[in-house]
Amino acid sequence: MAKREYSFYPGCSSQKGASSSNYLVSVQTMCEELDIQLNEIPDWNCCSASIGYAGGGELPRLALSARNIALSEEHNPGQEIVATCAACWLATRETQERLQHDQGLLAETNTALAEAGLTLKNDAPIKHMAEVLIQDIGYDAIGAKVKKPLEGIKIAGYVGCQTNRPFGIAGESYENPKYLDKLVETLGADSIPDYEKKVQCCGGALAFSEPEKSQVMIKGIIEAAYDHGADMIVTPCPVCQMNVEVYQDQINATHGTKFKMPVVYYSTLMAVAYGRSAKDAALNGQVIPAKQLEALAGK
Amino acid sequence: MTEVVATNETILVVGGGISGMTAALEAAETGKKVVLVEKRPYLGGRVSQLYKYFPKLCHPTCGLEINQRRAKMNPNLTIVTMAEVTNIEGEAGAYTATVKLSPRYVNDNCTGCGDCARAVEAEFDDEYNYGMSKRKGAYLPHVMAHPMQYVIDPRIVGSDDGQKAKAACKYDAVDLDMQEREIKFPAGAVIWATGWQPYDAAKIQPYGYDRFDNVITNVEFERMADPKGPTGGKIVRKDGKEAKNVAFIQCAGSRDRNHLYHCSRICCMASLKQTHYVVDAYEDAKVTIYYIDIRAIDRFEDFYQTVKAMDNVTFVKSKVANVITDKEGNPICRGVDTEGYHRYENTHDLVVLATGMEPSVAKGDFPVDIVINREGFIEPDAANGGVFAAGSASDALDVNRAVQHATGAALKAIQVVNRVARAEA
Amino acid sequence: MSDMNKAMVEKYRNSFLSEVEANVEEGEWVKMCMQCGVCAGSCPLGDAWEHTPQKIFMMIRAGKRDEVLASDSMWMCTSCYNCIVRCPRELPITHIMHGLAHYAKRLGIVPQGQPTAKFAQLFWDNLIKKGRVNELKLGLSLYFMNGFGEGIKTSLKMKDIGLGMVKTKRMNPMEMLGGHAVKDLSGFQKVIKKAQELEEARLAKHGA
Amino acid sequence: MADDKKFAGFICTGCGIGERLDAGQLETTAKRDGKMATCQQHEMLCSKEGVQLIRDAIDKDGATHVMIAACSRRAKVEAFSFTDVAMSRANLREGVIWARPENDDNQETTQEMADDYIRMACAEVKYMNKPKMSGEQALNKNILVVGGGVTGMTAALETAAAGFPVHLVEKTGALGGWAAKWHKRIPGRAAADGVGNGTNVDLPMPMDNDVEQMVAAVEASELITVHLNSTVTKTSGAPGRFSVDITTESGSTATENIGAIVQASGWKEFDASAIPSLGSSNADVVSNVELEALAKAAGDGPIKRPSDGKEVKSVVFVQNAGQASTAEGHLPYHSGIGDLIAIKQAIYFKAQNGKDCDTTILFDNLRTPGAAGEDFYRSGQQQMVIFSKGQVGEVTSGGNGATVSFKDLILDEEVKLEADLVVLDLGMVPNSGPDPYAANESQEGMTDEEKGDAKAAAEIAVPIDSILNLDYRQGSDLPQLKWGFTDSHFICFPYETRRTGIYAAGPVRRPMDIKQAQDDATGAAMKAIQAAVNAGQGSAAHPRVGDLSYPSFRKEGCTQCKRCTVECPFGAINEDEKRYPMFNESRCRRCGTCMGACPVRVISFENYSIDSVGQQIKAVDIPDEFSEKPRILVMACENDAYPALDQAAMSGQEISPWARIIPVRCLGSVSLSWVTDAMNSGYDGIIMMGCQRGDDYQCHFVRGSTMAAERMAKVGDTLSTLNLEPERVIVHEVAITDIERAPRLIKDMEEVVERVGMSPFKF
Repeated sequence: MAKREYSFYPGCSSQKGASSSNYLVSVQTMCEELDIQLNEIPDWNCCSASIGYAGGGELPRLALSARNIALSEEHNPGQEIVATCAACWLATRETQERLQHDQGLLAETNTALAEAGLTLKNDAPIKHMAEVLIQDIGYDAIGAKVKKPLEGIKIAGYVGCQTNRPFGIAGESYENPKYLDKLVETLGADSIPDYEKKVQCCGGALAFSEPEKSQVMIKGIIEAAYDHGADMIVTPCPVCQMNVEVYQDQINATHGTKFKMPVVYYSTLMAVAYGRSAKDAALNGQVIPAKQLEALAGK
Repeated sequence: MTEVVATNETILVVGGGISGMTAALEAAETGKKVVLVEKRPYLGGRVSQLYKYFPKLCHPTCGLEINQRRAKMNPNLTIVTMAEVTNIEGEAGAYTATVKLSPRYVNDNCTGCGDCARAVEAEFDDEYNYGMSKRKGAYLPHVMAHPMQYVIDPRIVGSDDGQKAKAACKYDAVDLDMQEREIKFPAGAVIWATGWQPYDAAKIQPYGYDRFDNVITNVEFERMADPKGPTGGKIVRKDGKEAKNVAFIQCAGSRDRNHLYHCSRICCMASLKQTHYVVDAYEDAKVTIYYIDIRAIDRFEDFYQTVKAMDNVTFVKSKVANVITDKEGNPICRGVDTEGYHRYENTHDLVVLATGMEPSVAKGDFPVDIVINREGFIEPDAANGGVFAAGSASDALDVNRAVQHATGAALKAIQVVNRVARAEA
Repeated sequence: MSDMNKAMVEKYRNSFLSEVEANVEEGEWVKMCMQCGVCAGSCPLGDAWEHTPQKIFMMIRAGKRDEVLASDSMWMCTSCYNCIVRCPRELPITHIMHGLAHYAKRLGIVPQGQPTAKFAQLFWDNLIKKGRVNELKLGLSLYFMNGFGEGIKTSLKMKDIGLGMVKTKRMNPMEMLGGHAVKDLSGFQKVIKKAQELEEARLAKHGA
Repeated sequence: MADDKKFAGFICTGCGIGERLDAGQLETTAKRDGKMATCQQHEMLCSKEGVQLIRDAIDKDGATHVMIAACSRRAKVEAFSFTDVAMSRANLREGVIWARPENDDNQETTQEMADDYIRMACAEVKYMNKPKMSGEQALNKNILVVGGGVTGMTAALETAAAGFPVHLVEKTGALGGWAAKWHKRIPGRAAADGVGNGTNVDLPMPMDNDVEQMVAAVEASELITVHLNSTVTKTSGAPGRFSVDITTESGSTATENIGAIVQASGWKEFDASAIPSLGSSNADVVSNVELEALAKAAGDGPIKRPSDGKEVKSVVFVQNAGQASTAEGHLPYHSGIGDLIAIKQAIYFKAQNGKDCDTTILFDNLRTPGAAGEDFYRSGQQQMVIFSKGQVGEVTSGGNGATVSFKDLILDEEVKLEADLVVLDLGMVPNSGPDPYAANESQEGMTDEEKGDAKAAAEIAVPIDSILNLDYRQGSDLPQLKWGFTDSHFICFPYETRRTGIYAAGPVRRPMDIKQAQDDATGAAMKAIQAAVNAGQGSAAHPRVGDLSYPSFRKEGCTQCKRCTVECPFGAINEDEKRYPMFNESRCRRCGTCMGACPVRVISFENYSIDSVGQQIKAVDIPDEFSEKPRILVMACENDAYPALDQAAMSGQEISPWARIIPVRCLGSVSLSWVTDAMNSGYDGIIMMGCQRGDDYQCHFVRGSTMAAERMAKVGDTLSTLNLEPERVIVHEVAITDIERAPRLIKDMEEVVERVGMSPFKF
């Protein structure tokens, strides 16, 4: 298989010492195994993650993502842009589409970008890493690399919001996407196809400002996973991962629950299934350890 | 198989549902030669699958019986079933139609005695009941089917069952060697009456039709109410529980840019009608209708008022956001009543999706040049030449409007063939 | 009342709908709502909304300007996009909610102490400073946004979470000292500034 | 002439008939009891050879009367189509072997059933004749269209396009009707293929009014004769030979021979004075019709309000004014198009008075159905028209013009909205003539005193002008189904009226807009042309197209009781100057209600008569009182009850072995004499199965089923005089879907007989 190259937009949370730095580690491991080369967009900036709206108007927010696309087009020409973070992917793709449909806004955006000597062509395809896996690599190729099937592990596929809406993965429904389940099965684990909270919002955007409200939603997500006998939850979104994982103690304190549900990235699962070390799989990044995966990785 | 004898004064009617039958019969009863081409093995289309009509709550098969009798008696009318028009070439007054005939594997010798069906063992989903029951591999599509001839399912043709069917027939009516064939014949004018199909409810993901047993469509519910239907007329769920608390979700697919742009017109009235089924079946029935606008157009208004006045019927102005189920499989409708903002999570026994009407022929699949709108319905246009839409191929229409429209279409076609006749005279 | 707010009231005396159409991101969609309520029912945080999106659209048409703009409701949006994908009229509801929030912010009529309004502003300020978000600073500034006393309480409450994150190297206390930034920071800031100016100019033209 | 008759019987032994029944005995029965000159068996009578056997008997042996004993008369119709002879069919398959269990215990009764059906079919055919044309026919291609609005003009143009001449009669001095007054039209089409969703996409907008072009086309047509300032002052005759007096305002009358008629008499605006709370006395409260005039007067400039000529800056549309309401004096129905009109008119304001003109539509349920409707709603929204779900309380004067008080149902609050102008969505009232049956129906159940009051009230009331001035025994105009709409079966057969050859079209039939009216007019023109063609051939109109028989009567027996002329559901029968009935063949639908009405049994059809049924009843072999084999006569409507019984047998249901079922054209054709004859000849029970009657009648002949029920209500007296229990005779409403119920009803009668005992009248 020839090496695949993508222009990579890691996003703020993937940076070293940031909340999903573990995501990046496992993604890098996964890409090594799948012969994917990620060329980071030089000097990328924050996308404002659909929360910058109080301070930033429409055009400034569009300009953020436009700058990233323009940088990619300049430095990684001809390469599809790939993001691992749902919010990054969404903001970038949304910007691209809005500017494709509104020539006036596009002109203004380019005027702004010119201040930094940039021009936006706006035609580089923008993908989520999940699309790369499903559409470019395919389940068969993903499965072929499995060295340690995740046998006996029951995993709830939690897709969340922004990886799923409004764009989602081609061929999947907004209400009942199945690709995480398929991936889980491909890696040899047991999926929970009728996990009813797979697209429930975790309230990530309001986790800081309205913690009580978002934690009620998180509680439902974890509870349903337990109801289905899940050993862990897998997600493609760094906001979801963090939100669902790290507040469990608080939720336990508030609601009297006894949650201790590991929440992992698909890339973590893949790194383990591909026989890589716990470190390569970033299992040390779990606030709630995924013990079954640790055991498997340690074998 | 029926021989098609046609000239440029012949009217070709495509589709044998209520609109096509009406157009064909009105023209034939005015002395015109008509060829009626129907894709199914029988006439009547969707109407034959309805239990009652709104607003009279009378039975569609009553009118169907009259129309079928008209068809049986009329020497001007040639009916070709299991046939699809694949191409129409030419111009008004001089068309050539190409028609693909699918094998019925049963010839005109069939007396309708049913020996073949008794001999055959294989069973398949019954299309007539939208797959809610099974039928044999040799079958009469329904008890009023016209032509009253059995059909052999192609899936048993090469099997023992096929041989059993053949052996059982005393009249040499089973012909397993029948092949698909193509015929071409002339026509002066074409009436396009291919009608509609229920919108694929599985595409309306928030309602979980593909996930929940107790979310069904209005066309399925209609079969359920019919004593000839899969439940013998009982309003029950798949698990056998009586469905006394029934929700109707209007605009399931209609008025929705995710699905059908148009309002399907009939679904409000259909749900009001089906409310009667529930209320008539159970004394302690409870019906909830979730709607955006109730469109009981003009003369149907009092039908709405009657249902509205029922104590056990609730109208909620709300497009249901989504349906979930509880552990017993009871569907729960979630949403907001927009009249005054009331959030609800209502548990029902059964949810009926008032699915809309989608044109039967997909936009790109017309075998003839024709002007269509964005919904895929045929627009009247001079560019259509001698091709005229009838009934629901032209818009989402209820039966009376479809019949009205089809009657007009018959005259449009007659105008063309009369011009041909005058030119040839 | 801010000057801008006064000017807008004056200009769009009769039609709040027109005001929204001209000044709010994706505001031109508001007129297309057919009041089905699917957005209201689909919102995961629905209970928290005093006015649901669909009701806000009706209020806009009914000219309830102050009630809408001073409302807490649109700040409840979690950007989950449920409403957008289900809306039968394709209204970009999430964006309209963001747009209304932003417009209210510009006009200076956000409810006192609205936490998301504060957080969203902090987030923006944070990212503009370095071009990338500094999660730690963002978090801390957030905890202290309601004053020092509240901040300490919140910090203590969040202490365990912070510890967990630090332990797993998903939070770096050293970030306080600097942290990640774009290299062409001045270029970045110029782009954003220009974008702000262009938008101001456009709206001023509408607003004139 | 009896001497010319030659009877031939045929018995099919296929489909199990030969195995289940003794065909030899059936043949004997046909010859001995049925008096068939010949009787042949065939193992598959519907096959080519079988049919040829019959054909040969007719062509070579000169058979004139053919009895076919095989499957139901509903099956193999095309095969057994011998239009040149009289034919009857004995139903041995669905009617006997499929309806009875196959075992030895039942063999005897099953064979008896079959023998009886053979006897009955033989008796029936014996009293039938092949219908011959009366000779009074000639093709008259002239079509009369009454009403020169869009509907009438369309009907005229479409008729002419098919090559049929038209007389178009218009009451006023100009063609065009209401539509000529409209500023613009509802577009009536959906967005074009390829148009997407959006806030500024190419959606249909109000269309230019093209009525002038229509008028020009009508005037240019060589086949259309326009009669302006004219009304129809007399219509006599029948389809194919209507004689119509067209009288001008000045009093001159032309008489035209007409084949068939389209009545396109249109509609009237609902009288707003019935809804005073909506401010109808305020000059700045106008109807949607009045607004068209204001908009038209404004040209493309700003619309001004009536009171002071001020340019309108705010307008409120109050939908459903006095419509869809059960309140006294309101319309129980709805125009159905009022919301489309309001959108159209709101767009006038946006286009002519400026984008900032406030336009609010207060609706209850927005009725914009179909593809075109929903796109026009979007179109209005794109133009910034405000739609509010509101319940209007009242419209008061004050403020700038008028104030509308309403409850905003979404925001759940009471609102007062001031506007320069208020537009009321008023309903459309059909412009029908007087309903011939209105007096009868409203007086049902009244005391004499009340009837007197009603009569007095009727005398004071302004009489409604007749549209057609029919010279018919049963009144001057088309009967009305509901609320003034002049149709009779508006779901399955929307054009059917109760006057053959006269078809209503446009808003007189149901409220509709221009596009629908044009479609509707085209359909009505189709029916009129068809009626003219069929009348020219002596063939009946729907639903018995192709039936060449017609009612005839023996004048010498007639007592001039007038029951036939009164009870005919289609007003087909007039009275001549000597007060004998005049049947008007081409007005007749061949239902036989007249035959059922006639107390002296003088009315008959060639192929359906007192004898053709009465002799079947008599042909049944009645076992003696002690045999414990009762006989139950079932007379079943051939369209619904009979097919239900057929389908019951096809679905494996049993039918009582005691039943002898006779299909009748309509329960209305059932003569009381058949019932008394049956009782006298020893039947133990009689069941009549007809269609639902009443407001939502399902009887295809409209009143047939009702008439039968009324007549049979009196049969109890007759039974009492015979000392028979009244429950031996019963009338049931049976639908075609009553597959399970219909056999059960016969079973119920078995139980009745068991309870009250066998008839003492067995000989």
